[in-house]
Order: sequence, then C-alpha cells, then structure tokens
Amino acid sequence: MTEYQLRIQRYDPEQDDTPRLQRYTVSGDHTTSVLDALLSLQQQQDPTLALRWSCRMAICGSCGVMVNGIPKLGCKTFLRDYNGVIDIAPLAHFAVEKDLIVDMTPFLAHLSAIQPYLINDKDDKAPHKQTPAQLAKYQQFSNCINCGLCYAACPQFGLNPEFLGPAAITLAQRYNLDSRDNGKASRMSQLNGNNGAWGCTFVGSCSEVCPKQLDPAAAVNQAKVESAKDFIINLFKI
Amino acid sequence: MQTLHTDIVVVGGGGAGLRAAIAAAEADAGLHISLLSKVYPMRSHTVAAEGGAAAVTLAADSAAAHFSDTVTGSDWLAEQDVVEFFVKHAYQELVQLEHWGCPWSRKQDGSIQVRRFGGMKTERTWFAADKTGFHILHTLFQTSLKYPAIQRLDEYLVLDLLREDNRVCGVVALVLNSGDLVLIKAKSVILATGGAGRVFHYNTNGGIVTGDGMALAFRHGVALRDMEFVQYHPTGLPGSGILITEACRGEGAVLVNKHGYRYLQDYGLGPETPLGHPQNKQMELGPRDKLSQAFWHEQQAGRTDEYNGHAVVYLDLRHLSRAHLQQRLPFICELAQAYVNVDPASALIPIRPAVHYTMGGIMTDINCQTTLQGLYAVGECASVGLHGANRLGSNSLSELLVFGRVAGEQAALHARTCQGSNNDTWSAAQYQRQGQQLSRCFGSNKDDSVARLRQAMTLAMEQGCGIYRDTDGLTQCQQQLQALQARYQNLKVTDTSKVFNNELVQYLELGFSLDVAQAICAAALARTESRGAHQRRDSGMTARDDKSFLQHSLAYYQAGAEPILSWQDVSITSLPPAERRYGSALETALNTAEQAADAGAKHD
Amino acid sequence: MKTPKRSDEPIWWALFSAGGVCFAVLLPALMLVLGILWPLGLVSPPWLSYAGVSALLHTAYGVPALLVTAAVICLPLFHAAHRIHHGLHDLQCGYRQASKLLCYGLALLLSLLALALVLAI
Amino acid sequence: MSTPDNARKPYHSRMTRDWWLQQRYYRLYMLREATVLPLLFFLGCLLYGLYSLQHSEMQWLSFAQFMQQGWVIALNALALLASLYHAKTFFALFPRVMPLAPPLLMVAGQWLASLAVIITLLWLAGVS
Ligand SMILES: Cc1cc2nc3c(=O)[nH]c(=O)nc-3n(C[C@H](O)[C@H](O)[C@H](O)COP(=O)(O)OP(=O)(O)OC[C@H]3O[C@@H](n4cnc5c(N)ncnc54)[C@H](O)[C@@H]3O)c2cc1C
Ligand code: SF4
Ligand code: F3S
Ligand code: FES
Repeated sequence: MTEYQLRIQRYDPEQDDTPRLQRYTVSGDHTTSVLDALLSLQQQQDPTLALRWSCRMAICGSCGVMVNGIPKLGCKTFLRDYNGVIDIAPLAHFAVEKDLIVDMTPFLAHLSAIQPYLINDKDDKAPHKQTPAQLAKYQQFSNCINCGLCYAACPQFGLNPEFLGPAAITLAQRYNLDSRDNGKASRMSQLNGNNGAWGCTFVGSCSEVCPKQLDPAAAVNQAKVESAKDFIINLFKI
Repeated sequence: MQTLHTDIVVVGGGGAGLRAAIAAAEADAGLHISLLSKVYPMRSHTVAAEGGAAAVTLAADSAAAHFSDTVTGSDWLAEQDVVEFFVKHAYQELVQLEHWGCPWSRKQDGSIQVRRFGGMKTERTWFAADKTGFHILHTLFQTSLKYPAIQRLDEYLVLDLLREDNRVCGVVALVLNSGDLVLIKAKSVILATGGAGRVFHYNTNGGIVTGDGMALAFRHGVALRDMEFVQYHPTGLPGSGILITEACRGEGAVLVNKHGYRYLQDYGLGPETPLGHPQNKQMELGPRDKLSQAFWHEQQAGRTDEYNGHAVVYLDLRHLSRAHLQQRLPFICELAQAYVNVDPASALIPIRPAVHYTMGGIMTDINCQTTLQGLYAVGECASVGLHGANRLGSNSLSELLVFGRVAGEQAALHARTCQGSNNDTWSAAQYQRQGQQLSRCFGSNKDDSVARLRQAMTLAMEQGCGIYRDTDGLTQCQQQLQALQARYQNLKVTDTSKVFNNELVQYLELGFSLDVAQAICAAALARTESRGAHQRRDSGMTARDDKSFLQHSLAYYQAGAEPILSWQDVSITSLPPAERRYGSALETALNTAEQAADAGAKHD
Repeated sequence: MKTPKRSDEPIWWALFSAGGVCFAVLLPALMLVLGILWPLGLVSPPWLSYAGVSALLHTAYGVPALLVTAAVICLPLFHAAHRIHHGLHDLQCGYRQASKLLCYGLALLLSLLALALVLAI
Repeated sequence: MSTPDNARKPYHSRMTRDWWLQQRYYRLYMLREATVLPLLFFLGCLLYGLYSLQHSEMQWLSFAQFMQQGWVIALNALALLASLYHAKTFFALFPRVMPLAPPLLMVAGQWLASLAVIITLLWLAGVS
C-alpha cells in the first residue's frame, strides 16, 4: 500500500461561487484506479464528494475526469502511473454541476443532431448482407462509448460550444460509411455547416485522449473531405 | 408541486427499457412515452454484456433444440410456454436490430456469424465482436432518438410507484441534477431497471445494478419470483469482478487450477476435450452453475492459487494466436491488460466466480404484465419465466428484445384503453408524503454510514447465499439482514445538498437492495433442495426434488418483517423433467429429451 | 434541429491543403537553396544571376511560369492565411468575418501581385 | 424540468487566452500553426525578388544583398526548419484524412517526394 496525494476540484452550487481545491490522502496499490481512489474517499472520508460512474470497466463512459489536466476515464487510469500530487477536476469545456459532475446535455444534443441511426427503407425479414470488409469500413467508429473525453480535449469545442465536436461527427461518419445506410445526404447538411466538420482545425488531441482509440480526428477530417465533395456537387446542381 | 402527465412511463434505459419504449412508440405514434433512467441510457449495464445474443439461425438448428437447451439449463423451472414464445421470436428481434444498424460480426459472404456458447448445443449466438451488449445498447439508444414520442428524462431516480387500489398510475422520481421531486402520472408503467448483482460482494455488475425496480414492485405487493436463483459467472477478475466473457471459452480457452490441470473433467463435465477443439456442453462449455461449483470444490481442496488475496484459477488462451484474439476478443485483451496486467496471448488470466445475474425478479405473465394493473416488468428485473433455476448465457440479451417489445406493445394497448387517474388532491397528498419521507432521512450519522452498511450487506450475502448454501449459513444471513434493516431505519444522510447528492442516491439504493437481499435469502432458505444455481449442502437437500419443488417460489413483502413465501406451479408443455446432463452423459440423454421436445413443438 | 447554413470553408480548405502540400514538398528545397546556400555563397548557379533568372522566366513565359508561381507563392499564401485566420480565433482575437476578410483578402492581393510581376517581366 | 427555485447553478469556466500553453499537445499544435509565420517571411522574400527582377538589374543585386544579411539568413533558416516540421505533421495527417494506402507507406512516399525536390534543386544548383 502506498499513500497518494490527490487534489480534487470541488464545487457545490449551493455554497460556492467558484470551484475550490481540496487535498486528500488515499492509500492504494498497483491495481488502484483513480475511480477506486475517489470511491474510497467518498466511502471513508467525505460522502459529499459527487462523481459519476457505473461499469468500472471502461465501457459505460460515465467516469471521465481531468487527471493532471488531461481527460481520462477514472476507471482506466491508475495511481501507479503518477508521481506527486495528482490533480483531479471535472471534464473541461462542460459546465460543472457539482464537484466532478458536468452537464452533458450539449454533448447529447450534438449526438442527436446528426441523426445517428440507420436510414433506409428495407423492411423484409432477412438481415442485410454485409461483408467483413464492409463492416471494417465503419467498425472502428462504432466503438464510441460517449464518454466526452474528446470534447474536453478539443479546444475548438471549448472556444465554440456550438461545434458538433469529434464524437458526434465520428458517429455521423460511422453511419455514412455503413453499407446499409442511405441517410448520408440528410446528415451532410449538419456536417456542411461552420459548426459541423468545418469547426475543426485538426488539433488532434481528441484522438490522443480517446480511451477506445477510435481516432475521432480522422473521422472528422474525412468528413471534411466528404463535405468538400458535397460542396462541389452542389455547385453543379444549380 | 411538479407533476408531469404522460401515457407510458418506462423506468430504465437499458436494453429492455429502450426496446420497450421503441415498441410502444411504434405501436401508437400518438402516445406520449417518458423514458426515465437514473443514468444516461447508454451507461446502463447492458453496455457491459460481451458475449452475444441467442437465436436459432443455422439450418441445422431448430426452435425445438433451443427450447430444450433452455429448459434443460433452467433445471426445468422455466415456464415452457414462455420459452416456446421466446425461441420463436428471438431471431426476428435480432434481425430487427440488424435493420436498425447493429454491427453484428459477419461471415465472409456477408451473412451473420454465430458462435458457441455455454449450455447451447448448437452455435446460435449472434455477436458484435466481444462488445455485443455495448452495440445493442447504443443501437437501441440511437434508434430511440428517431421517435419524437419518446421523451427522455435522464438522471431521474424513481423512488416509488403511484398506486390507486390495484392499479398503478405513475411514479415519483428524484431529479438528480436539482434534487427536486417530481410526480409523473401515467396510464402504464414499465419497470426495466435491471438486476440486483450489487447485493453481493464479488460481482460482474455495474454500480447501478442495485435491484431498485424489484424493490419498488415488491413494496407494492407484487411477488418476487425465484429470487433464490442467483447466477455466479465462473470467470470474473479477482477483486473487481470484471467479467471475462464466456465467449473466450467458446473460442477455445480452457480452465486450469494451480497445478495447470483441467479440473472440470473431475466434475462430470469430461472427458477432456483436445486443446483448440471446444465441444458444446462439455468441459469449459458446460453451464455456468456447474463451472462455478467446480471452482468451489477446487478451493476447498486447496487447488486454487492466490492473487492479491483472492483465490483464483486460471483461464488459458495462450494456444490462440494473438491476431485471432485481437479480432475476436479485443475487449478481453484490453481488460486483462488494464486490470490484471496480463497479455492473454502469452500469460494466464487469473479468474474466480462472481455474481453475475439474478434469474428471479418481478413476477409477470407471458405478456410482461404484473399483478398490479398497468404495471409491466421486463429484462433482468423481471421474472417472465424464461430462465428458471439457471440462465443460459446469451439468452438474456435476446430476452430484453423479445419481451421488451412485448412489454412496450402491451403497455401501449393498456394506455390506449384505460382511463388515467385525475385525482389531483390525492396526487398532492402523495407528493407531500414523499417529500416528508425524503426530508426525514437527513441528519448526522454518528456511528454508521451508507458505505459501511452496504459493505456489511454484501459480505453477509456472499457468506450466506453464495455458490453453496446451508441452513445455518442462510439463517445467520437472515438474521444479519434483519439487523441491517434495523440499522438502516436509523441511518441518516449527512449530505443535505440538493444537486447530485450521491450519498442520498446510495442511501435510497441501499434501501432497495436490502429488501431484495431479504427476498433472496428467504426464498433460498425455503427451497430445501438443490436445483440449478441454488445448491444446498444440508443432508437430504443436495439433490433436485421434483416432488416438492417443481415450483416457483414467490416472495411477498411484509413491512418490517421477513417476506412471506408461497409457491406456484411451473408450466410444462412438452419437456417433462429429466436429469440435467453434461459432458459425455449428455449425448444419450439428450436424444430422448429432444424427441419429446420435437413432439411438443409440432403442436404449433 | 434546423439545417445550418452551408459553410464556404471547402474553398479555403482546398486552397489551404494544396498550399500545405507545396509548403511541405516544394518549399524546403527552395528555402535551402535560395534562402541559405545562395546567400552564403555556397552555391552560385548561373541561373540565379539577373540574366539567368530573366532568361529562365522568358523561356517559361506564360502558363508554366504562372503555375510555378502559384505553387510556390500563391497556394502557400492561402495556406498561411488559413492558419492565421484560425489561429486568431484560437487566440480569441478579432471578429471572424473581419479576420477572414483580412487574411484571405491579403492572400489574394499578394497572389495577384506575384502573378502580375511574373507576367510583367 | 427546472423551476425558478431550482438549486442548480452550473459553473461555466471560460477558456483563457493562454490555454495553448497548458499542455504539451496544445503547444505542439500552436507550433504547427505558427510554422506559417517564417513561411510568410520567405514568401515576402520571393515577392521582393520578383519585384526586383522586374525593376532592374541594380535592384536585383540589392535583393541579393538583402538576402545575404545575417538576420535574413537566420529567418530563412528558421523557415526551412518550420517547413520541415510542417511537413512532418502534414504528412502524418494525410493518411488519416484520406486512407488510401497503409499509413506508413503514405508517409514514406511523401518524404521521398520532398527529398526528390531537394536533391533535384541542389543538383541544378551545381552541388554534386
Ligand atoms: C458483465 C456482464 C456481461 C453479460 N453478458 C451477457 C451476454 O453475453 N449475453 C447475454 O444474453 N446476457 C449477458 N449479460 C446479462 C445481460 O446483459 C443483462 O441481464 C441485461 O443487459 C439487463 O438489461 P436490462 O435492460 O434489464 O437492465 P440494465 O441494462 O441494467 O438497465 C437498467 C436501467 O434501469 C435504470 N434504473 C435502475 N434503477 C432505477 C431507478 N430507481 N430509477 C430510474 N432508473 C433506474 C438504470 O438507469 C438503467 O438504465 C451480461 C451481464 C453482465 C453484468
Ligand atoms: S470518440 Fe472517444 S473520446 Fe470521444 S466520446 Fe467517443 S470514446 Fe469518448
Ligand atoms: S481535437 Fe478538435 S479540432 Fe478537430 S481534430 Fe479533434 S475535433
Ligand atoms: S465507470 Fe464506466 S467507463 Fe468508467
């Protein structure tokens, strides 16, 4: 067991006007994750600490926090990898509701905006055919756990909250690349706007922090290519 | 007072709740559906399911075979009419999900690929790599966005049902981001709140799986059925309980004890199958209860190893190539690497059994209807009668879909035909009562805490209601739970804040869990035989006893006292009880059983 | 969700990308020879004398000269304009429309100037 | 579901102007964006050269002299370094934006192109 120093950003909307920092000491071993540490704090030292979590296995996407300024999944980040005081704060670029909990409504609104569902009118009883190669075209982009880390890492989203952002655009690409989908045209209208794919300047930090390595930056920039094609086609339409 | 009026309330945004909400919206676009969940829907624990969803797919397979596997697996405690309905509709539901975009894994020719799964005689498990639940949940969630009739109320914790006489007329919920109470009046309510695995100490479940819905219905007089049947999954990671999917064994992983010996052959699951050639229903592909029990015996005999203070055996995947593992089990590779620092291609994964699934739940009929008018239940929180004494892996994801749809359609039908309650003075009184009740729980805790009480409960359950049970242990557990209930009455929530009060939520969840724990323990004590996941060690109780116990247990809530138990007959349509056999004993026995099943299936 | 206005970014982004390729593929060589080796006297090829360059431009007069100018001056100008325009936004300076007009306007002016100079020789 | 007396008070923090100094990743991003500043200087030199050429031989000579000043050479050397850093980042992005071939192959191909241009020009300039 080793002692670790944590400095946690606290904010209680009923008491505070701005967030404050609070120090804690927790003990942990080589398997202790940041989430484990926060939960043990909550159970043993300070029940008022607020955070989100559920699966503790890096798949539900609830537990995103900033660890030393970098967005991480609490349950997949281990104390063993840090020295000195570890800073823990709520995800950047979202409004803080309380302590480590942020308001995810904008994120969900952006996801919904791109029509993230298969659009086609097949209604017979058989499954579509889709070869492994066709599946591979979009499979990587379908692994997004909606954790929002990429939004906390993307300065363009921080500067412009209307920017659809990496996860939403990745999801749009996921459906646009699906051989079973016919909805690309209606999704493109969202991607074509200034807050669509064009809100991105390829900072690339979204891909750096993505815990599922789905390279959202690539998806967003592939969407730019699609949007550029769409632009040209549109020129000839009139 | 905040009151919302809607037609259908769905409590739970997991696979079952989402499927139900979509079905209701499709059944009648004019209905107003409110989907409540204490977490964002895509955080629901369906997301963690790895292995797959079962449906008869191959030409060589048949509904009768799936039926017989399920009934056999259930140790004959499944409702056979329900199983028949289920096996008939599972395929169509998986195809529906495919039409909604689920990225199912495929064969070279583009058709759906199916894999082997424990307890299933034929390959019939559809999968999306090893993230099946994840993909199902996200597909359903994303599809639900298409329906304007579905209004999502995310991060709403349901505290209670609104009931007038024998019918339900809405729910009371706590809005987590503001701490406000809200009354939601509805004509139909669907409970889809998931299981109760967090009642136990070692479990594969997420933190939200605390049995809320079961307790909600229970407290309003609905029976909890077959609660003694709690499935241990043989392969959880030590400490965390994180699941290492059965699909590993489907791909050929083997289990070895600390001497490197494939011990399952000593427990009636042999003969040993050659490495890399897994056989359905043999050795590692035997049913979960048998595998978990074998672990218990190995531990007693001192043949388990130790990892960080936990007894473990090992899962060996080393004979599979790294490329194959990356393609078929990428998530498992990631989990093993992160949580036990093991590369499965070159080292053994330490594992141990962990509580995984609650077979029992809110009693419903084949239409997901409970005994309260207007109240439906579906998914892991319900007992529609599919799993009996033991669930087969990959049947429950299909269950969410098949019965989620049924629940949604039935609730829509009910909402269209019934009159809503318009009694507003009554509502105001309800609201006030709830508010007062809630405010009473705040105060200062001198020598107890939610965390401590919860810990005591989970350890008591692990001790008393574990893989093997006996009268002494169960009685002791029962007494401990009573004492914990008493402590709970005096427990206070120290955090008085309104916005995202984690402590309050945990306090309320603990209240639900304790009620569910008592139901599990009471039912386990009453069932003095061994069947499926319920194994008694007392003399005279170690075998199945069809004469007295081919019966569902029903637990009824008693405020401040032990639940009252009663029994219900099992519906048997075509497959009469026989011995459950695995390994080599299986072949001969199964043929007879199947002939019977085929004969039965011909009726429809 | 209402349909947002189509962005005109594809135009600027296309110019930016083309300019980026020139910046990465053509300009290192030019910078090395024209900006370092030649001034230091380490190379002094005859085609870099006044007569040499004039002759070169005369032989390539017209489309070829314009193309080369576009590749080594105009497109890189648009590349730079794009990055500065977005960089100003990153630094929270200026209004988007004004900075856009300024950056791309200047790039256009300088590009025209370069092309005019080439034609005027 | 918010009422007037709702206890919510979400805290919105604003990004400060120096956000890009906080993380290494952002600093590298800004560095990449800033490569266009020395580029602009070099482009200015080219324009100046063109102007001189068009003007007179005298002017061309004074352009050559301008180019020989220490600070000009230094800035152009910086521009060269910037162009190489730009190339490194730009080449790495290309296969992600247009996944046409295995990424490593695409990156190597682009470097080969740059190298070919350098070698050709050096050869033309008489370096052997
Ligand atoms: C690790 C793991 C792997 C599994 N793998 C498989 C598999 O391969 N194949 C298979 O068939 N099955 C598998 N299962 C089982 C299966 O995944 C679950 O039984 C199933 O997902 C349960 O779904 P559900 O919709 O009933 O509940 P959940 O997905 O748990 O959803 C419950 C919902 O109810 C909400 N809720 C709960 N309480 C309240 C409340 N008080 N107020 C408001 N909302 C509330 C929650 O927020 C959540 O949205 C697995 C289970 C686990 C744990
Ligand atoms: S793209 Fe990656 S970082 Fe962004 S939400 Fe999805 S999983 Fe999280
Ligand atoms: S960080 Fe942001 S700017 Fe683009 S590449 Fe990623 S979305
Ligand atoms: S708790 Fe689910 S991702 Fe961390």
